[in-house]
Amino acid sequence: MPWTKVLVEKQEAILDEHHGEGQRILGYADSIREAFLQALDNDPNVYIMGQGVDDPTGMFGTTLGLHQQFGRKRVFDTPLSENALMGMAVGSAITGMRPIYMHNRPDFLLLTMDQIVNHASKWRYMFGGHGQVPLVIWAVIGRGWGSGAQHSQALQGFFMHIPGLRLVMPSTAYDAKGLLLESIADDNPVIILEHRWLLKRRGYVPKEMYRIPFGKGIVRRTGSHVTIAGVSQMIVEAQQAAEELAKAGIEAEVLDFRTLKPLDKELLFHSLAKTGRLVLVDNGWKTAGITAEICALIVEEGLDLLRAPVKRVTCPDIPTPAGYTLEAAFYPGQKQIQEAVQQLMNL
Amino acid sequence: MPWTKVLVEKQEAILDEHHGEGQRILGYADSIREAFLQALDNDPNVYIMGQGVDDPTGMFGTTLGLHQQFGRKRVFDTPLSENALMGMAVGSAITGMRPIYMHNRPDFLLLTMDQIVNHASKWRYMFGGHGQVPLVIWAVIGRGWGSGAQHSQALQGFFMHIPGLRLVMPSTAYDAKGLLLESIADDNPVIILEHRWLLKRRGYVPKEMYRIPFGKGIVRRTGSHVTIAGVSQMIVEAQQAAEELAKAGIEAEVLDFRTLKPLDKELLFHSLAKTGRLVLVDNGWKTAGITAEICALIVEEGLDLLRAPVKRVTCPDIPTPAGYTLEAAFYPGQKQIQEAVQQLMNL
Amino acid sequence: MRNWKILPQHEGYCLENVLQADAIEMFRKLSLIRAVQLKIEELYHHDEMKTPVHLCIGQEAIAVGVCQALKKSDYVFSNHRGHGHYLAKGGDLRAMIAELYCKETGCSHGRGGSMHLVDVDAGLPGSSSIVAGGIPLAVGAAFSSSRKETGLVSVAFFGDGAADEGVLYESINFAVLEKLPVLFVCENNFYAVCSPIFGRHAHDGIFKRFMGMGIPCHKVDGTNVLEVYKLFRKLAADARSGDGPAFIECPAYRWRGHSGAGSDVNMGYRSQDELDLWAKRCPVESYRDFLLNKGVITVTELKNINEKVDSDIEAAFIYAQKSALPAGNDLMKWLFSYGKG
Amino acid sequence: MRNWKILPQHEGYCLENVLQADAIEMFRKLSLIRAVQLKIEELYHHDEMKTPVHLCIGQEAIAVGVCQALKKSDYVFSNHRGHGHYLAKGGDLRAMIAELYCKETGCSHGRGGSMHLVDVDAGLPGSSSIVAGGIPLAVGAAFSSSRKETGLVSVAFFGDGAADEGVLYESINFAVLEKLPVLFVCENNFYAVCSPIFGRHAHDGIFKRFMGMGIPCHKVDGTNVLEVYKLFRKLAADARSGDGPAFIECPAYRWRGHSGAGSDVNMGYRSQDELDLWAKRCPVESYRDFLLNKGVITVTELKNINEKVDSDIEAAFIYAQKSALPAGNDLMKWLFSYGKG
Ligand SMILES: Cc1ncc(C[n+]2csc(CCOP(=O)(O)OP(=O)(O)O)c2C)c(N)n1
Ligand SMILES: Cc1ncc(C[n+]2csc(CCOP(=O)(O)OP(=O)(O)O)c2C)c(N)n1
Ligand SMILES: [Mg+2]
Ligand SMILES: [Mg+2]
Repeated sequence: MPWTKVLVEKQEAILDEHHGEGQRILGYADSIREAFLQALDNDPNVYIMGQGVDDPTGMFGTTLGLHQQFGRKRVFDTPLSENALMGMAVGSAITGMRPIYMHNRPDFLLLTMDQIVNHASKWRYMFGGHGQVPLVIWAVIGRGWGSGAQHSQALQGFFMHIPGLRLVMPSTAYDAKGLLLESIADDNPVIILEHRWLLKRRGYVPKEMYRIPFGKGIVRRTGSHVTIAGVSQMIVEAQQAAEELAKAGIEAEVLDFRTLKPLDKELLFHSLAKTGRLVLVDNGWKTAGITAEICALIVEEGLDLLRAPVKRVTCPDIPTPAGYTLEAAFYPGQKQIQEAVQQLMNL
Repeated sequence: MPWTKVLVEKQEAILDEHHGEGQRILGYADSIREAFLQALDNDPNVYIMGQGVDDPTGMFGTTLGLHQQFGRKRVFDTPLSENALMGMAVGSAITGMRPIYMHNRPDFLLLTMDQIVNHASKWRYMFGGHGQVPLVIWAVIGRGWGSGAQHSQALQGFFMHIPGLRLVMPSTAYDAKGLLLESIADDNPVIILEHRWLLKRRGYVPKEMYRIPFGKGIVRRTGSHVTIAGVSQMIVEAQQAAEELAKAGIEAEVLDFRTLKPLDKELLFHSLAKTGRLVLVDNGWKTAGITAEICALIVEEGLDLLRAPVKRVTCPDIPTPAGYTLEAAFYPGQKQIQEAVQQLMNL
Repeated sequence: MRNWKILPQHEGYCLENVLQADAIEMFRKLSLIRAVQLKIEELYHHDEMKTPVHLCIGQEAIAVGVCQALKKSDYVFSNHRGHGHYLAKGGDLRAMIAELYCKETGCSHGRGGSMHLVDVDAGLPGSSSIVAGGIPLAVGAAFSSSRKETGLVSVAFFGDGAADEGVLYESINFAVLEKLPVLFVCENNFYAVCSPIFGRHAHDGIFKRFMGMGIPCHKVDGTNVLEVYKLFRKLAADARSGDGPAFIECPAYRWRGHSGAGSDVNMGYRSQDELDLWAKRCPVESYRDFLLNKGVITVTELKNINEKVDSDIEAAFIYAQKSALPAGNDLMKWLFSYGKG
Repeated sequence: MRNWKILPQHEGYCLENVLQADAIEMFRKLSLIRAVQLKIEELYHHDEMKTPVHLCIGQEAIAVGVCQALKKSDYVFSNHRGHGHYLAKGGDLRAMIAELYCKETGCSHGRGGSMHLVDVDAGLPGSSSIVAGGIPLAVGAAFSSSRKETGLVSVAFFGDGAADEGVLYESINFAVLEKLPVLFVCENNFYAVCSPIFGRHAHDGIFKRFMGMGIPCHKVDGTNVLEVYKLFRKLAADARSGDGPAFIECPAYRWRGHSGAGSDVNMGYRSQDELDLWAKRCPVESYRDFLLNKGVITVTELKNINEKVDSDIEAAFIYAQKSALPAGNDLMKWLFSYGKG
């Protein structure tokens, strides 16, 4: 098997802890697939496209068999023409369709920035409300797949800067479905960045369609000494770090923003009011990324809440190296989060 | 004349205040042109390309006549193929040339993100130091040219996020030349964002070639009550605000970072140690932009220096509107800076 | 001009198979577009239209001929030089002028300015000022048409400059692959700002470039409204019936500067001779003379049309000038759409 | 395969005007590339090469034929499927294998992995794993050659998938315009990952697409190393002498899965029959048999070549396996270059 798959397959399938007795447990990839299936079923204007959505691996399993069930008019493979196809998706959205354009790496979205930034994100505003762009852009980031700098970019910091976009990064199977259905229902361009390692997660996922509203974060773990906040796979790392820290008597509160645009500022301030200490976690680059913005919100509006400097646990400002010893140094995780918390507690 | 030129022509030609007796005064656009001319003269590998560099307006005057003087092999117009030409520039840089690729709006750089981000910024790293990309990307932002959302984007926040790039935003004629020569001499990809309104500025510019090192900001005005920090045309606004504030007894220190990547953190902390108050200014979008990063640096490393919340005076998170009444509300300037400072002083 | 033959042979006008009503309507639109632009030009130096304008004087026959072949609900995606497309497709005149004055009553409520004309009801979903940016959008509208089986045709208008952009190549490939009802209309005016096409392409014939991609490629004199109309009537019908896309190069000349009012021949990048050559081939006047000569229209009818055009324009400018400006504190309006699908 | 004739007629090998030394050297390289890849495949499941690999088994003759026509200092820009290009151009074998093991001794010091092979001294300035990303870079190298008058030729290797990307169209246009010495080599293996070309292009013949752009377009059997070599010898000479670029489609087949080791026929997106058809046309074995039959090479010489190849490979793997890993705290090295020009 190509190395890109090896580490992922070795990941344990984490079971989402928040499920109750008798509730349905579903895999993360399956929960996405179920959302797609229901959305396709529910609205004839929804369609899915992307390089490989109809192939035997079905976009990490999230689109498996959908092209057979709904036909290639609604679920189809594309040429490698990312920019034109992004524009085509936007044009179809403007004229009443609800496209979902999938990419197996966010890096390829860099070919489509003209259509995302110059067109999709601005369209409605530019025409004074005439028109809307109900478009979902979906891409997968990973870690440890040894593919190097051009196949590993976590570009949330980039997209967070652009007005007119929604930016969604789920961390549980439950959220993956609920946020995806919200994204498909939303009349604006939404970027969903999934994490390859989460796709193996499992958890409680209701069968029916449900939506999680944008801008509503969630407390994954309560604690009073320090807040750890972020999105996506870093939440898993944060939760694991919190469990370890608890053994040392440090109770960390773990916040999952779920969406970065809009961002649940209130949740953060509420937690900070209690803990006064903050570790921000992100698997994107540090400088001018998502953690930077959260810091800025605090110095603007929540400075009094801080009892100590903020720590940022992110990827360093460097392209992703291919080699695994370097990857190990590049990607932040549980260990780095624990260290950051401990440093904070010693201040 | 097209509206894009009207407001600019109405700007007063600000004379840079830091010039001494008998020193040579040069216009900002001329100082860029002089740097180009000297660089072309100095190194046969330097070349300039871009849509319109050889046209009668000569890229706002910065390239006037250069194609005649150096021939079209070295200064040439291009097809509208931004992505391929960015790649072509990168490829030529890898193989020993020193390209300067000019754009009259940064918006068009969005077509080239694949080559800038996936290639130029990563090339050297990706090959473990084999190869380098001495490339200068030059583009002009403006304000008040009524061109709307796709011709007005100040994308420094975007570029600041990308490891492997230099990001330069001068504010004086002196700096424009010195930083441009440094950029051309640097062996890495450099993005220079000029501001249309500064191109009319005048100031002391030495005739000989000189370089201003990256990462060295400068104090444009000393003051002890509050620090106003930023780059480019916002420095002019900040200086004007500072003069007005002085009349009310508020002495603002104005910091010009000159380059955002690298960023002169020391200068900022040094000033903050004195003033304890900070207003960050930027003509880009607020969220996850350059001001966000500066805030983050402070909560990480300079929290104790802050005596009050930080204020960010930036463009709001919205595409640029075309209408002038809306533009007036969109672009921050002297007035908003003054207000922000006054609010801070009242805290 | 070097060795490029940029001025096509004029085939002469021929009304065969053209309804009189259509012939006259096309004249009305040519007159309207020309007159609107002359009026803009007349007033532009007042600096009250605080947005760049890109006049299409000399190119009107392309927009008019193409749009006459379309239904109202067919889609047209325009570009920075969009006045002609907008008016030819039936866009609201007052809303357009108000947009040039950046007023709240403008078609984009003063948010878009001259390069972002829109009139959804007239089949104008919007215009992009990124060169070639609108091309894939038009493909997307054709995709909607194809999937929803509405039978609508989608048109992308773009310049020779857009033919330099790779997104055109990608868009054509996808349109051919999916047999989408989209017409790629390249208005070749031989310049992108001041850059002549012979400095951007190694050889003549934009339409020849895509012949190897499985798309029918045509070239039609963009100063001859009837030839344009007849070709597009056929192509639109073909596209509507499932034959897929077509590419059409329409040479014509931009009489004015790239942006703003007035001639720019003094800039030196093109010659007065070249301009004069084309000016003799005025798409509006030559067609008017033809209609009069053929007796398709009488002098009185002509006068009536022009008077109506003039008074409509007058009214539109007054409307625009009198309209309110957008309020600064409405700045943040319309970023997102809040209806949930 | 639908109706597409993807398997070209084999013209038969012909040595006319080919030096014996070249003929043998090409065989050596074919053997080397094939054997290296088989070795990678053999060891890949150990999960010690922790980077994806994209094998070019079945396509070796393209890289070998092209590179045999080049000088050492000519430029080759490769892509994700780059083993063949790298070795054919004379890239260092040990550094390549070490890179697959992500070692500090790797050609990219373990930073790049399998998709970013580099050997500047061998005329390999680097490879992009963005589909079509390396194409404009190759144009840029040709630009350097042209401006510096070094007479060097630049080659872009890319797949049929890259022919979907607009940057190819833009790159060709600029290369033609500036008459740059660049050869666009499209290795058409009919698939991009699992997507067949007939699902991405409406019709056959990638090389036909660019005929309208003023670039000479060719198609040559990518399994026939001598035909490839002879064509490129001519094209490289033409480019060197200022005739400008050329586009060449080289059909060949990828025998293995898109990525990783082994066949992927079990995935179902292509058939065993199709694979078998091509496997009969092995670019290495058929050429070996030809050389033996013609007496160009003796059995002993052949054995010597293969033994040398095998021992070089053995040594390279041992070298790679024994080499040190990059140290985690060297992570930030090599972001910037600090020599000032
Ligand atoms: C991608 C992009 N590059 C550059 C520009 C700047 N620009 C605006 S209009 C124009 C010329 C376009 O020429 P053409 O497509 O021939 O249209 P014309 O103006 O001749 O009608 C240019 C270069 C732009 N808007 N978009
Ligand atoms: C711009 C871009 N889109 C998608 C990908 C993902 N991807 C990697 S290789 C590949 C297939 C490329 O096919 P082709 O160019 O025919 O080369 P082959 O693998 O067949 O040699 C794809 C889609 C990519 N690397 N870059
Ligand atoms: Mg033009
Ligand atoms: Mg292929």
